[in-house]
Amino acid sequence: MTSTRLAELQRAIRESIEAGTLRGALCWEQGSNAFRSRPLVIRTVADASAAIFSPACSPSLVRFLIEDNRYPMSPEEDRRPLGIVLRGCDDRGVIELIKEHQKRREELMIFGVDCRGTVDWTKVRKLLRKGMLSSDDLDHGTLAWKEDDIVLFTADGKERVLDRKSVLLDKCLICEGHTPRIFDVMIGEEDKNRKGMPVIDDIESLERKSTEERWEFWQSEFSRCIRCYACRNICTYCSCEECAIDPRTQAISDKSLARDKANRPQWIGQDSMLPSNTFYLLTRAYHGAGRCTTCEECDRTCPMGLSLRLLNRKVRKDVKRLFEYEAGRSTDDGPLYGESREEDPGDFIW
Amino acid sequence: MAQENEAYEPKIIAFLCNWCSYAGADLAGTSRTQYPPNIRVIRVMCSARVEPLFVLKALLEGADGVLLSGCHIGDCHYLKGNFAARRRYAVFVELMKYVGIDPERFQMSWVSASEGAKFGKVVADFVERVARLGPRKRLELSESLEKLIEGGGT
Amino acid sequence: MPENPYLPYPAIVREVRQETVGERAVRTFIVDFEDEKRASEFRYRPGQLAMLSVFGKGESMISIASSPTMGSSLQFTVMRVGRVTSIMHYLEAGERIGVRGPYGNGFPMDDWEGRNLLFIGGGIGLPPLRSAYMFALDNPNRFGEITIIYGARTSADLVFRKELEEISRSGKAKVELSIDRPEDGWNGFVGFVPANVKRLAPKPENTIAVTCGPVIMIKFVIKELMELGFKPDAIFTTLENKMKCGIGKCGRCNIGPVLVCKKGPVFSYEQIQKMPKDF
Amino acid sequence: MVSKESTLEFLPQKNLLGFIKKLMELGELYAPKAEGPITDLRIIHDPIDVLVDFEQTRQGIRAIAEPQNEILLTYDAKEGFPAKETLPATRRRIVLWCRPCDARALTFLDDNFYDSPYSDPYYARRRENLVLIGLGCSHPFPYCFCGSVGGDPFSRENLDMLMTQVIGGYLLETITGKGREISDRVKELLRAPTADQVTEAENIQRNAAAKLRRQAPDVSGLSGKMSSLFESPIWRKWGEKCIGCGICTYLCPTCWCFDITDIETKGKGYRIRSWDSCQFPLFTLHTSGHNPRPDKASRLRQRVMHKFCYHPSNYPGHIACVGCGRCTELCPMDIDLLAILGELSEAGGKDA
Repeated sequence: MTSTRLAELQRAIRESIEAGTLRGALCWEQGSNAFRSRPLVIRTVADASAAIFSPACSPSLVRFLIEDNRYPMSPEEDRRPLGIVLRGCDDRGVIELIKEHQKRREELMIFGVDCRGTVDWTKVRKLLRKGMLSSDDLDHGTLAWKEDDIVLFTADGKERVLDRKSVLLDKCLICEGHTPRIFDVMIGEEDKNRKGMPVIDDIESLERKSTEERWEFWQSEFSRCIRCYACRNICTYCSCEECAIDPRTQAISDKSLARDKANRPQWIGQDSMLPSNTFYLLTRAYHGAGRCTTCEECDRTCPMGLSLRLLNRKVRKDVKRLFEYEAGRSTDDGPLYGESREEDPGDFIW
Repeated sequence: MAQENEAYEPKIIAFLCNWCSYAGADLAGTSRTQYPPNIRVIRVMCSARVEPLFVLKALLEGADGVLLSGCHIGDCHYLKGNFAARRRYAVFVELMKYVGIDPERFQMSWVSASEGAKFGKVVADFVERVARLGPRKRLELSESLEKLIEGGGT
Repeated sequence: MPENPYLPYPAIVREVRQETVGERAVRTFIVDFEDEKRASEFRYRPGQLAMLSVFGKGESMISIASSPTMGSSLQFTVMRVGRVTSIMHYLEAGERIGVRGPYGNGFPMDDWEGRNLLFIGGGIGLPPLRSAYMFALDNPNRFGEITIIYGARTSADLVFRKELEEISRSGKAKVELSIDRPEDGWNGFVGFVPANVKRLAPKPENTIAVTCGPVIMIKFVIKELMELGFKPDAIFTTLENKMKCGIGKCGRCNIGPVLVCKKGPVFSYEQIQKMPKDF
Repeated sequence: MVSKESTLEFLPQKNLLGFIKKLMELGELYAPKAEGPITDLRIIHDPIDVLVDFEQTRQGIRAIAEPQNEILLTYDAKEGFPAKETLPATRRRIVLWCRPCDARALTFLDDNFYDSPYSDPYYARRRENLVLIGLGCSHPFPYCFCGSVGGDPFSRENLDMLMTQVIGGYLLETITGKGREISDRVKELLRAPTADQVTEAENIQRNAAAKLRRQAPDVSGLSGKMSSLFESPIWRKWGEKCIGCGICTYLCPTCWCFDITDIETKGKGYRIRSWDSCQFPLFTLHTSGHNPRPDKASRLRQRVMHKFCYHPSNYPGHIACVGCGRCTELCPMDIDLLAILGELSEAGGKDA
């Protein structure tokens, strides 16, 4: 986003805050180095000046709509809408949340922005190790877009265009639309030739493998999981208070009786052994059928490098192929299991 | 391989929907249709009540196979129950194949209250198929726990 | 080979006394260790806790309701509130339960030598106090006047009621019972425990006040006591943080730098004032 | 500095594979190994798997000394007692090329697990049979700040041997008796170091700390002031960015919190100890429903205060952070520990 666009975004947020139409706004602020950013809750005019939007803005803000339901960012009686800056790939997550009544559309004020791809820190760290980036770039550089190029402005004022493939998140390389389809305020022009829903064909190579080979692959992936629940806690659709696959969250509301606590089945323990991990990750994957919009935050955040995106993209591909249904397509869609068609597949049923 | 299978009697968990398949199983019993005794029946009110979570839990606890049987499409006592089950397990079966966790150890079927014979055939065929797979299972918790003890931890 | 502190020892449930009924029923379990050596090694002070273990459900830290002067059996008064306690309520005499401990610092009875003792309990908060006042009653010459102020939601929720009435009749201690809302047939005080303390206005001279019960009750009881002139170092209470291992390892029960299962759960109000508000 | 009483030997590059094979015979060998896209300390079955030039291992030595799944005892699901204790085997576990900060972290785990009156037998058995062969950090990683929390890229604390990579091989310094047991058994692979190699190693060790990109504020002064910052708005500001996952605590080498639960399957019961995190919402939930730490701010405060204020007040001088930087680098929302500490010391500075 060029500096004028950033100023435009900051002004739009500042005006809404000054006019008192928002109880707060979600944006990004610069993070621990030039290539990282962190969410920023803007409540005052001063906060707005810290807001940024650049290729460093990788974390998705949509999760914080669920966090707001659980840990409100403003007092209960403050009914004003909550502002949120949305990139092209974020609108699907918001549509899903609206479909599931986690948030109503009028509770949100959406600032649409034109995003041309955000960085993946794991890839940037590899460049650092190979010496293609220096720690000075990390400390004093700044990132920006120039059309579709990712440009690093170094401390001594030079500009370097970085290769998209070696810095951007995988999802950004197959981006289906720079700007969100739903917004209240659009900063910059709308991306007219949006390709609609994300392309999902990069899992062919795994599908072609034999069942044995696939289990070998997934067994090594699942055995690395340390059950830190980051993939669930960052997920833009996972909003259950009592999570079936997290034994700690069973029967915890102060209304739950001793009987509930004692008799609630414990599906899996808190161990991180392969069977329990497989149970956890498979259940998470199919709970995403018709709900997961492949924002791939789980894949970005997994500290043990599990390729969760391959699981979610498989489920999304099947749901589209089998039922012509896509999560995050529109708020008029009903839930996946609420609808049915004559030609729903049943060949696997005796 | 055959000798080992003789000793190996697979345990199958069968979720039967109360209105059709459970009645079908009853009919199979009363009309003395022969089918192997390996299934342990759990009666549920609708095939949609059975979440894939239950199937995974059965496999985790060491079941050799899981059968889910409900009413034919259109017969569902709750009208749409088996539609939802059909969609849910279409996704789940694909996922099991994709990950390679014993997809053959799960079988779904529609058995109406009058299809005693079909119920017998479904069970017999499923048990025979599972028996051929042998006892080695991928999703069993007790195996990992036991390994943890002998190996003195990781 | 040093003892493994995580190992529960089997104990036989001798007797189960139904204290109260209902959803949040309370039962007292009188247990004896199965092997004698273990029983003799298990020496505890009033106010200490033990970790009760029900295999398959887990463990729960319960204060020992009996005083060491009441024989070798241990008494645990347990309200049915959670996973482990619910299963405990199915236990009958003759069955086994795991016990390990004793844990926690317990009441500093020696420091209270010669002082009047004022026990203020609320609902299920009485059992930890019971181990202390039974100890004091069994050592009459070591302590001064003993007063017990105890209240609960309804008269049916009062635990150890017969025993308290006996103590009151014996004159060994002054007992003041109360219930939150009026009931017919109840001629004692009606109202919350802090209000009862205000009404009775116990004198702070040479008196130690010990209070246990719901967190809100403790807060207001302490306020009343301070207004009556009690010094913070003469007010004691127990902080019921979640305790998992009971031996100061699992990092769960801390309030600031203090581990409740090791340095507590008994604290003077003076100590609590210095602690961060994290309980 | 390279102290004199510990002996110095040189391991030529060509003998490295032989050295690893020997270690595999002397005990269960853990070393940096590629695990999918990440690097982690894992059991080595084939010497080739050991990485020579590797980025920071994703987990510290906690995963070996206090494993995530530890079975405490087993019992019969129907009968209950007698319970059978399952203490870990007492065989020697060698960790090759752990980083000095990860080794230093064991000091704080030892504080906890050996603290009187109870010492933890499971941890003790693993800890006493652990041999740590460290590899000094000639080039610290982007998020390291060990220099400003009492550590050093070449600290020898808790290490049995320390290796420094020099031209042509590694300078190998044996520090403890346990280390001596190993170096004696690999004598034939080692050479006497030349003077140049020793000076080269000394230069590398002296200059390493200067390469640390990040600095923590003066933390020793901070731990005294922090208790007054308990109600500071800093916690809410940063807590709001947190999603309450367990990454920062599960990857932190100085974290040790755990949970004890029972698992029953196929008629047999297992009481296991598994990791837990103060960042999880229900870590301190009482059965009554009351939760002393109901929001993310109080949990973030607990994590930071424990390491920089509570632990040092229980064990003087022990700031329970070794500056490995994992909690900041791996946090999906980039919650920066050093930024928090900076704001705390400024806030503390003003009203202290």
